[in-house]
Amino acid sequence: MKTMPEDIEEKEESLFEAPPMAEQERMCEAILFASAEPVSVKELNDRMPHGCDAAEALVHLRKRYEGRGVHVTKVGDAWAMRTAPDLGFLMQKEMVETRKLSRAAIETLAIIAYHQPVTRAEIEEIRGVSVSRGTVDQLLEMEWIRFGRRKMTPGRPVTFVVTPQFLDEFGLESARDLPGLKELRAAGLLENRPPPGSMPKLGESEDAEEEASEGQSELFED
Amino acid sequence: MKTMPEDIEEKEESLFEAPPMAEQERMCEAILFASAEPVSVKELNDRMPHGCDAAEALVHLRKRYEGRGVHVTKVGDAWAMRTAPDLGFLMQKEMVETRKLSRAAIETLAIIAYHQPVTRAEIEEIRGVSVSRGTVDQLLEMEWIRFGRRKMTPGRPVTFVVTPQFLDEFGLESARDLPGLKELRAAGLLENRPPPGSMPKLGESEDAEEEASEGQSELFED
Amino acid sequence: MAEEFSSELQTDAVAARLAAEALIVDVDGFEGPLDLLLTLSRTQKVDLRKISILELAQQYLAFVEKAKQLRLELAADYLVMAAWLAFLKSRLLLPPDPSEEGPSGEELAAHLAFQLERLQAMRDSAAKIMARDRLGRDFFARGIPEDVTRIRRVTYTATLLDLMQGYARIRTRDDFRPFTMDRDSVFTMEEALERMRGLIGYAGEWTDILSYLPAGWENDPQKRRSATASTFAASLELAKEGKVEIRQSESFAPIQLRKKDEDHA
Repeated sequence: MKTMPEDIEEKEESLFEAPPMAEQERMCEAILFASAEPVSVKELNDRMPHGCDAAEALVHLRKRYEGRGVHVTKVGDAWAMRTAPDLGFLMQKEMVETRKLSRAAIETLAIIAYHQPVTRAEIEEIRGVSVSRGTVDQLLEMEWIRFGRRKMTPGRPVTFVVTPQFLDEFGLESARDLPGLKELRAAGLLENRPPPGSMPKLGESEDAEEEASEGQSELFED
Repeated sequence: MKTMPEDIEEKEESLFEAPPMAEQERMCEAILFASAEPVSVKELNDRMPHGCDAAEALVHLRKRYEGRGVHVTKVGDAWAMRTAPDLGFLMQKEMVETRKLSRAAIETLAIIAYHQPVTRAEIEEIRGVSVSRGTVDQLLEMEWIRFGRRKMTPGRPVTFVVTPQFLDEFGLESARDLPGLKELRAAGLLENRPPPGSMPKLGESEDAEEEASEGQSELFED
Repeated sequence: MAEEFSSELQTDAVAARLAAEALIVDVDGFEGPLDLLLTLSRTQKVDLRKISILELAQQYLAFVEKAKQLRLELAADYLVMAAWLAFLKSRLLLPPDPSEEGPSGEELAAHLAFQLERLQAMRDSAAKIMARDRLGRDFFARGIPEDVTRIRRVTYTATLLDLMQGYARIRTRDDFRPFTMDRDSVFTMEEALERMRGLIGYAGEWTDILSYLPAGWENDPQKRRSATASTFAASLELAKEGKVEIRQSESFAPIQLRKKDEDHA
């Protein structure tokens, strides 16, 4: 209709009219998402249709993702999408592995539970082997045992006792609820009745003589 | 020492109170965004803080991304973020060469998808030729099909089913969304119709077994 | 009129022959008799549901006949199908014989029609699947996936029964201490542990665990076996405690042990 040269130019331009800004934003979004590396504004413009303004689209896109779980960030001269830094903890998968407590640890724990308060020397005396630091540390860390009060014997050795967490874990009201030797025997865990009088005195060790009244041995002999 | 269980419980509960839904949505967004593979609802819940409801957060998230350059899509039991298909033309750089499949492989794949779980003998009955080992191997190798459970028919033949990767590859939410599935079922074309008495067994291979007409998988029996 | 009609027939026949020849030349391209039947059925130019199976059988038989004339080798299953179609044709043409057992010609024809329709449906469906938007072609996954760091957390468990058994074990051991002393050719794991605990402080280099056997236990086979077993068990225990590292280059190779470097622990 109109034949003025400027008009024609305008018409030609409209043939190549850039997509609406919202569409350009979508395009930037898709490219940044799928790209294996950050993308420069120039590359975005090269990849998007003629007439697009990636720089402006990025401004909108960045704003859109503000406060979201994903951010639009500048990496050097290029742009990338990254998960929000505060959600980094989600990018870890915790694998809980349950392992059986070692035999040494179980025995140590059992001795502490049955004989508390008990010193390391007493535990070693009862087990017949030395108790490794690792075993005790492990039980302390699991909060199944804790330090009790020191013994009033030479060297004032520390004692170990079981914790409320331990009782809770094993479904016991108190350490007194632990099955006694008689029950262990009845349950077939102690196969042979030891000859009378051959039971070693519990907690018997060089630094434990005076502790008889504190021990729980009487609990287990009925 | 008296404890007040209710009190403690209440306190503990409030410690583990789930984050607000908007925050859960951000979390799902970050996790899905960060992963190239679909992520199951279970894994989302495992990775998000205690008490989160990924399934609900995903509903919100999917809605938020409607019409965007990136979509939130369902793939089987899992979810993924994928660029909008209409923007594929921008991604020449990311395009991966798709492996050319033989006509036999494509047909076999379609038969497995629509008839799963399906035995080799059933595939052969439908195609009228024996299925070459290479065809099945190729589909297995591409992880588009996998072995399903054995049929409870004589010989207990193995069955084939399509995988989540197949659904992902073709943008299907589930095997129920296969194109034209409803029409095919309505037309009775997915029925396992045994041939009348003296029909020649087509494409019968040495391991073909007499298949009872078990009908279609529970997948299609909604 | 009649002439015109017959010439029309003739052109038709020629066209059909040409088509058949084209099919035969391409016989390798067919995926079995069902595929061939499906291709032939297209010449009927009707909906597959309205196909004349009788006509199709004739077309197929004509095709096989032509192939024979051209001395083309057809695979056995094409011939089986031909024989069956000939049988089907006779059943369809002859009035049903009430004394005859088995399915009627119509039932057999219906099933064949079903098979053709089903195969066509699967082909159409396959095409529809392949025409869908594809991952990596039309839509794309995240380009820079972030790794999920896996954190391994170990929790230890024990039950009351473990505890009771452990305790019972200790007490039983006490009760029978005199007897265990009698077993003089048995080197217990406890003994091995005790011995090794004292020695591992010096085990900075990889050393064969056999060098940890106590003096006087290496020669008598029974003693050696017991000491080896308990030393090995004690080594495992020490490794479990994180005190030592153990390695073995292959099955039956010497087992070596060294103190675990605290700095790397």
